[in-house]
Amino acid sequence: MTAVPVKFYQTGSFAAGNRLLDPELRSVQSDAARANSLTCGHRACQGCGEALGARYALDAVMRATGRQMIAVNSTGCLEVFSTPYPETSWQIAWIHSLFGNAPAVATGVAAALRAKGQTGVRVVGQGGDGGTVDIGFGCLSGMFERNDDVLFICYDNEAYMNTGVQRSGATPPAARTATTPALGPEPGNVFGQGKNAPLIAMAHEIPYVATATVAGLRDLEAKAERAMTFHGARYLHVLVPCPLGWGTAPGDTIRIARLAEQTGLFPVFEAVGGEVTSVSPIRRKAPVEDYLRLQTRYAHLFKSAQGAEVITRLQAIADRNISRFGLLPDQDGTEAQS
Amino acid sequence: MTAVPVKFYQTGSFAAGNRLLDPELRSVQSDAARANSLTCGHRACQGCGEALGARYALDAVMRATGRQMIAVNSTGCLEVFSTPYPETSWQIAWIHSLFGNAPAVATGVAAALRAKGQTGVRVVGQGGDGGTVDIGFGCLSGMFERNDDVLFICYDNEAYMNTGVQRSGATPPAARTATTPALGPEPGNVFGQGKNAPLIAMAHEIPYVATATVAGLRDLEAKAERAMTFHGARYLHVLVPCPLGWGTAPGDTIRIARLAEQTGLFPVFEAVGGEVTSVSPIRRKAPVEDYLRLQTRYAHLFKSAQGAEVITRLQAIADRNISRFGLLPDQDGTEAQS
Amino acid sequence: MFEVRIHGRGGQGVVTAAELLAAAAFAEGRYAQAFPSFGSERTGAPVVSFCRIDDRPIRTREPVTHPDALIIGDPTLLHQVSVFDGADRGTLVLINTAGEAGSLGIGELTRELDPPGAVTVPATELAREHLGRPVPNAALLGAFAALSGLVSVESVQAAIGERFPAAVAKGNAAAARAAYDLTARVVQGAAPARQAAGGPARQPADGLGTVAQIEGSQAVAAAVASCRPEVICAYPISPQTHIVEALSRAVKSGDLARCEFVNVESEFAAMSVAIGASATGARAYTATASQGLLYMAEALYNASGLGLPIVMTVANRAIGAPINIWNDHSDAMSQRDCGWIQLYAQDNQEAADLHLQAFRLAEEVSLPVMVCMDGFILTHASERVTLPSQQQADAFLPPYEPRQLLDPADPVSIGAMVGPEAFTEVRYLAHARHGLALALIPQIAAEFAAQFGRDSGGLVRPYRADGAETIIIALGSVLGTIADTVDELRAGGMPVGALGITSFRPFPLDAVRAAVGGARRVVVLEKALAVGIGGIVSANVRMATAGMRQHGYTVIAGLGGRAITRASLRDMLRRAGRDELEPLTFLDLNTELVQRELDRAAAGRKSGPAAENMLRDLGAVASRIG
Amino acid sequence: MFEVRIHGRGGQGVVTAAELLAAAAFAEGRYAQAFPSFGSERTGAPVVSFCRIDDRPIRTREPVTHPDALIIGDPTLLHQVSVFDGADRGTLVLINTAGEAGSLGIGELTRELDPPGAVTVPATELAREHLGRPVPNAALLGAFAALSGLVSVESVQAAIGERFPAAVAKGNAAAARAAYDLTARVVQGAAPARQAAGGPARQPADGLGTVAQIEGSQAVAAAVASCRPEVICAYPISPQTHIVEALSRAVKSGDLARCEFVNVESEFAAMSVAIGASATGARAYTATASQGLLYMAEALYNASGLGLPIVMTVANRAIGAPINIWNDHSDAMSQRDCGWIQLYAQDNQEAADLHLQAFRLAEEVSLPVMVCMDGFILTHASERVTLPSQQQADAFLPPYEPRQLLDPADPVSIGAMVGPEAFTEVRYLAHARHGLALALIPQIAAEFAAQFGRDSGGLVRPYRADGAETIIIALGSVLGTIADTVDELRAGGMPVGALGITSFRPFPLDAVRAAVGGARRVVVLEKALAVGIGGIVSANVRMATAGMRQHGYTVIAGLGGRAITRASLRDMLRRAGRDELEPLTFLDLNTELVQRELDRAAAGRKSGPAAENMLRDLGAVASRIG
Ligand SMILES: Cc1ncc(C[n+]2csc(CCOP(=O)(O)OP(=O)(O)O)c2C)c(N)n1
Ligand SMILES: Cc1ncc(C[n+]2csc(CCOP(=O)(O)OP(=O)(O)O)c2C)c(N)n1
Ligand code: SF4
Ligand code: SF4
Ligand SMILES: [Mg+2]
Ligand SMILES: [Mg+2]
Repeated sequence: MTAVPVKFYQTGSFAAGNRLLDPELRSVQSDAARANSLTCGHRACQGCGEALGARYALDAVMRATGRQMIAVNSTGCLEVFSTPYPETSWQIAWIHSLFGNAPAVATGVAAALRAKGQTGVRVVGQGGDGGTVDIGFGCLSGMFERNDDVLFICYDNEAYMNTGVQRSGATPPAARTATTPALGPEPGNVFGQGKNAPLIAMAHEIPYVATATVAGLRDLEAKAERAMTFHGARYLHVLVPCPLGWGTAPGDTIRIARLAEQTGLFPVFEAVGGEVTSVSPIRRKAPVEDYLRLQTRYAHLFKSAQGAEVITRLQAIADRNISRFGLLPDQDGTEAQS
Repeated sequence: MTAVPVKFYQTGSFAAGNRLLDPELRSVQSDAARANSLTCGHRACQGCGEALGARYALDAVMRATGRQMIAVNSTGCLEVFSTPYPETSWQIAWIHSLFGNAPAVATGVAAALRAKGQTGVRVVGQGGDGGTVDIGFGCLSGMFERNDDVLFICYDNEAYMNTGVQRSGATPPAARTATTPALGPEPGNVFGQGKNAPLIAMAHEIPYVATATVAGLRDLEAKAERAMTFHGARYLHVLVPCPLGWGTAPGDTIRIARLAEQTGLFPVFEAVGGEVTSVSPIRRKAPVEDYLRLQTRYAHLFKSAQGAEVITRLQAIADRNISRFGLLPDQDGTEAQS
Repeated sequence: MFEVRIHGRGGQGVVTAAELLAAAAFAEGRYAQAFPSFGSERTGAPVVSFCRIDDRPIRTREPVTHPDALIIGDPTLLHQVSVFDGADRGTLVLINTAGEAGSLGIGELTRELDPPGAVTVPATELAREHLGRPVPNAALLGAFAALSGLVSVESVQAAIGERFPAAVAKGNAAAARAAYDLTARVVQGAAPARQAAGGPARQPADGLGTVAQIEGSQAVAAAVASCRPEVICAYPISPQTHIVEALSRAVKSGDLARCEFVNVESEFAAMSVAIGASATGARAYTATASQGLLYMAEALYNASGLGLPIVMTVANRAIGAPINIWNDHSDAMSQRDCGWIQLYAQDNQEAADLHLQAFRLAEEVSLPVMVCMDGFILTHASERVTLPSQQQADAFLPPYEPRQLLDPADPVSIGAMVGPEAFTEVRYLAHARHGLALALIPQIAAEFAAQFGRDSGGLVRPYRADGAETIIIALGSVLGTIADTVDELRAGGMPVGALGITSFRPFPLDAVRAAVGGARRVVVLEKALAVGIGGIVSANVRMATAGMRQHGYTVIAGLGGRAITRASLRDMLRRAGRDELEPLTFLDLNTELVQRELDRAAAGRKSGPAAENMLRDLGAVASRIG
Repeated sequence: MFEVRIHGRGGQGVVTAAELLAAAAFAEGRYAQAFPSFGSERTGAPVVSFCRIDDRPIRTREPVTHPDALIIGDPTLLHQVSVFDGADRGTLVLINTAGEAGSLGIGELTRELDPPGAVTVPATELAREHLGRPVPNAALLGAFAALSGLVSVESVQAAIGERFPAAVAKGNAAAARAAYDLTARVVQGAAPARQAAGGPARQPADGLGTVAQIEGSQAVAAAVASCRPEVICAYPISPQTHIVEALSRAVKSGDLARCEFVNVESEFAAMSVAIGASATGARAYTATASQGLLYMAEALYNASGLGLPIVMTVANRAIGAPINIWNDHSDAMSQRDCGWIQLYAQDNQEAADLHLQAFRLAEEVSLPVMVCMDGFILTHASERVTLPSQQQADAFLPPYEPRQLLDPADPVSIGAMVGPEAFTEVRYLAHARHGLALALIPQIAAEFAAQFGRDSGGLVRPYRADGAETIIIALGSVLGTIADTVDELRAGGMPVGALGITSFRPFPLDAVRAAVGGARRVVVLEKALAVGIGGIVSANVRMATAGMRQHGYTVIAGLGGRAITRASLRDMLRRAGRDELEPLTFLDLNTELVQRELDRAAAGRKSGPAAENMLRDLGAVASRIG
């Protein structure tokens, strides 16, 4: 076994640094302690939902295109943990440019393919929620508007994980992050903020928008495949729990994702041309508390009297989703649309 | 009368340069030939819808706030024609920073006022369609998402006018601009592109979104005033015909705007919390052809056989708006929502 | 050289008039230069345009301050604008009026000038009659042909014919003829048409390509199109717009085939689209300026770091705040260290040619290249340019063969993180590639010269530098004005020369050192300012002249479009020659204006916005003069 | 100076261990420096941290390459990482294992080192027993106290007490004590606790403020908070995050009152929010680094052009592509001409202090100021910093009184277009304001020194420059390492000195000229590279030394986080002293690696992505070695 020289550079970066292991240490990465990891990402944390989601989504696209695809990645956990040089995790043509420009780079790839007549090759852009709904949103919206032939996949772990769990536009109310600490009169992220990227994508009236979670990997695959049957701009928003950022047990990732669905906090649906065409109904409705309690980012809610009130507000959000999307067809009488 | 020295610098900029007259020449600007101008903008072109719209919108906000307001302007015609130094047109505190950042600058103004406890002073951001729906969209969406206490007004003349009429994300299909010339198999701007900023704003679920045109100045004023009764992020999208860019007669500005409404091409409505609460019904429905024919940007449609087909497609867009927003309550049975 | 200044109002076709005059001269085998000042088409705004005509190539770029002829399209301007500025008794004056010259009250205005008297022509009336529209420019040119003999009326008519659709051309040509005849009678016989002294050919030697009197932007667009770009993306910003608009027409009309034109939502997106396209093996092009260049800064570093051979035109323009649309080099200079190659064009011929060379260079060293051309001064100036034929371009520029390619058949990952273990080496390698470019640039220029028969590009271009005690260094279009100034000073006995830097990145340390080695002093004229230290080019030149005991001067000039005149250059160089120049000099600075603002600032804390204060101050001053 | 290197795995608290050790030493009146290398908390990843302890201020910043002690938190690392690198027979070795030292097979690894033998302690077991969790760091420190006598176990326990909540602290303290006792028995009596040689006070002379052993980011956050900012906006990017996170806690908890913290959606928005806030009369602050600084470039020029006194921390980091999160100066240097004042901090005390001075300066001259501090090297290093009390800060920094204000009661328009008629003057004025700053910076530093009793800020800082034949110029934290190197070389008889530049914009031409005037050669050490020419600071220095006949060397070092060691500096300066240095030198360049990539590129067009090639190459090389 090779001993590697001591690395003398400083990082201290919360998460990015974590995964910058030397290639020679890959054996360590896949040693006994990691054997039960759910992910295939070479250097992702154990139980990383993003690694799981990306693998399934990309594999599905690969199958759907017969490997004729090019991927464009924004900066973030996925980008960092998937490219441990010299061996990258990607078996596909893949490029990372910047944090905020992946949709535009994807447009460029698509334009080049069109100019060259390589219409058989398809383009996927992907990024975290920060890269998608915040810094990349101008480029994303531009790509949508032009209806460029790109599928963009957002892996939503509800914060900037790669830099150590800061608030993004996708961070839910009350969640603690490094920039929305659980302090003061309104601990955690405030209510009344945040953007719903799938709804906004639909308002762009692009051909196809869908949401999914890693609790429904078949559903995720099916949607990634379905997306490739359309041309023009498409958007797939995947909820991917992050054990590090959410403070969940690595083994609980799928369970957490399922609870996000079953509480109604994360509605799973498909929309064509800006109209919802199908929703995944909730099989067994769970109270939001079940979901929140498993995550230390919400721990403060269970430590103060005021917390209960906050939980009620979060429940109201879930209930609104349920009625709005018809997630519980039997209960409120609204049929899920076909 | 003072003779000014010859200006020896080159511009040639299509439109920006146009209005960079010397202060000493202001008398010329307001000479007989201009007396019948509809606008109050010091150096706007004759018949400029943007100058008209901005004056009414801002005046209304001024009244609503008792002059306690600060305006933030993005780069564009309004910015250029309203600040002929040494005398600016603005009687209010006003700042221009960049083309793409007006919503964020407005956020900063609002944050400063909040920090200083000056809650009585209100903030308005404003820009053209390019500054709003294209380059400024990332900042706008961020401002919406944070629900900052800012009213943002977009003066939509459907292209980048200040730089000489290039296509923006608000340019309608088939319209000729300098970057969507009336050439080739699909002359003018292509179909299937463009973004509907008001709908996207609604998808952000901000407190108030409204559209207006300069054909309904009372309506515009009322909406600007109503916007000031809300706190948080608000969006007002005003259609402002541009004689230079659209190729219309300076005296036709209001007529054109009215036709945009009456054809259904530009639905006029209000939305609270993301839901449409009222629409301005069409009084006398006009065919899109009436609207198109007055504008040289659509002249190519009337010169080729293929043009008729394109007009049909544009009519379909108008009809879709009419039924979607219930703009003709009698005709299709849908009541305009109150 | 004959210099014409045309005054009028937006809507009168003043800019077009200058261009038509240039075209007429071009048709007669002369060199001509036409450019707008106040390029307005809004009805009523005062507009100025300029036209120079000569039998030799025209190098100076300054506005016409001492006109040989004045054409005044609207008599009401006479008392609003100092149209006679710089005119003297030799100046021909042509005024559009149906009235009498005597009734205009010119005498008062021109007392000191004592001109030989103005000639009038009812151009608007003639236009109404022959064209049906009150656009007087063609008639004015006809009259001017009679008055000056500078061009024949036939050439004017021919230029009109080339410019307008048939019907409009016919009316305009008739108006020109009528005005010509009328004026010939007034001045008792038209001035004899001047002879072209063996003017340049309108067809290149090899029979390929086209010689045209053409706007810089159009010339560049044609050159870019001849490079067969596959993806063009653009976001509008003055003064880049005409270039990409022309390319959008070429693509949309199908003239430029197998090319995608993408209208993006920002410059950040423009560069990002170019990155994606280039990495996918497409030849990618874009253009920008000023604020747009800044807004894509992060993507610029990315494109060079990834080694993608994108070519971009920068139509150089000032940077705000305060916003300013006019020319200087602040934009490109602000990105000089972003890893791109930067080439600066001296004139529109070079601007066009550099694009062909840029693609060659970029693709050979796998680095992006910026071709910098002065905004408005070049982009909006009409001059003689030889455009390559497609055949020539294809012979010079092989198809793009990428070093790295996103290809599903042979997948690679591009853009991974590099840690401390290799980052120094990656950067060194970028520098080494610039070193490669340093060697390649002269080779490519030589090859270009061999194929096209003209010199364009290269690293530096000395002008009468041999034996010069004073050498002035500059970049871009001002070099033409400098060359004329050098000639004047040399004629007066001052041993002065110039050095143009074409390749600013890579910076040709050795070539600069060699070129200025013999001089006693070096004056660097810069169109940008490093606030807080001064010169930018100067600091780079100092690296080249390390250890030399020369006097070095930095002259900041032309910021935000301030005209750089031969008079100012002459004066400045003379002072330099006496070593009386400050180490850091602002050419033609209005020191009183600055001092007043400094005083205001010193007087109290709440002095208000500085730029706006100065504008208000300037306005006040101007009205006080009168 | 005693240097400790701690190896472990993410989750073992390796970084915390170094900080606790530093805190313990601090408690005993010593100087200490702790910093992480591989700052990972992910379970399983190898992590290294460093701690230096001395009776004098610690200046060097290089990683611990020759440890006086090694603490190894996981014996399985022994055969995976070369933990004994740089150790010698004097090195104390402490290993966490329940087994026998003999069974670890260290002998083989350390044959050449011949250490006096390793001491083992079952730290994980002790932690489990006393803390209930297998986190061995406290126990390791207890054992280390016994083994080394560097700090007392009581100080370790006190540091633990300050760091953790009571329950956790108790368990850890007990584990430390148990490990101490156990080890004391093993080594037959704990090493006697070393005496602090009259260490520095823990309370400042005036009784105000606080002396703390604190992470650089926390120190800066505290200093910023003491300036009473009214609007803070931020977008996360390493290594800036800890600063704004700390400020977000201060605002959210209410500790920092009357302040809005805005989480924006991009850096472009961050600077734009700051612009709006500042123009509305709020004291505005933000922080960024690297890509973030580039993404706000357009807004940077705008803020300075509008004259808005925003203060921003730049946690200096490299720029991509390729993406690299580590330290160098490429980011701030890329924006050196954006009109902002740029101050560079040498250490965390200065980083903190400069923020108070920055607000003073910014608001007096109405210009924005960047305080540049080396990312990770400073931001993530724990050292002794004296923090101002609120009372002191208030005395030094008056409330913000804006020059221009968006105020409905007195409405002004800010940001109008300025044409050629005044643009030169506007830019000149900006330059003149920098000139004002040049005079103010030393004044403010002097006032600061008078009030706070310590030197921070100023224009330049010479170190043993008198009589130096060779002067090395640098910016930022490397100056500490340089100072130690200068001492060593001086001790060896080489007349060398150093010059730190604190104010890079405005650039202190006169001060630099005066400081290096007597030297025969100037070596400029730069943490950035101007691709295509070389040095950036060098070119500025050359403007200062115009006309001087010195040898000038540019040394590019530390790019993308490559460590700059005293050994390399020593060797480089010796070569410089013999004038054997290349004019442009890359410190510690892996020339073979570069050459192989150049060869690959030369071999054929489709050579693939260069950075990735080199990474692959490096990987291959590393595995070949073993
Ligand atoms: C312009 C710019 N700003 C900031 C960063 C720092 N940065 C890199 S990744 C990242 C967070 C990524 O968050 P997200 O997109 O949600 O992906 P995740 O890591 O959570 O999967 C940040 C802030 C950057 N690289 N570039
Ligand atoms: C970053 C940047 N890109 C481009 C420009 C050039 N520019 C200034 S105004 C303008 C067009 C404005 O269009 P719009 O926002 O629709 O306003 P309008 O002039 O049509 O009212 C453009 C392209 C700029 N100033 N800054
Ligand atoms: S921090 Fe979260 S998203 Fe990133 S690798 Fe770890 S688990 Fe995955
Ligand atoms: S170009 Fe259009 S928007 Fe601009 S001032 Fe003229 S009419 Fe108004
Ligand atoms: Mg995320
Ligand atoms: Mg517009």
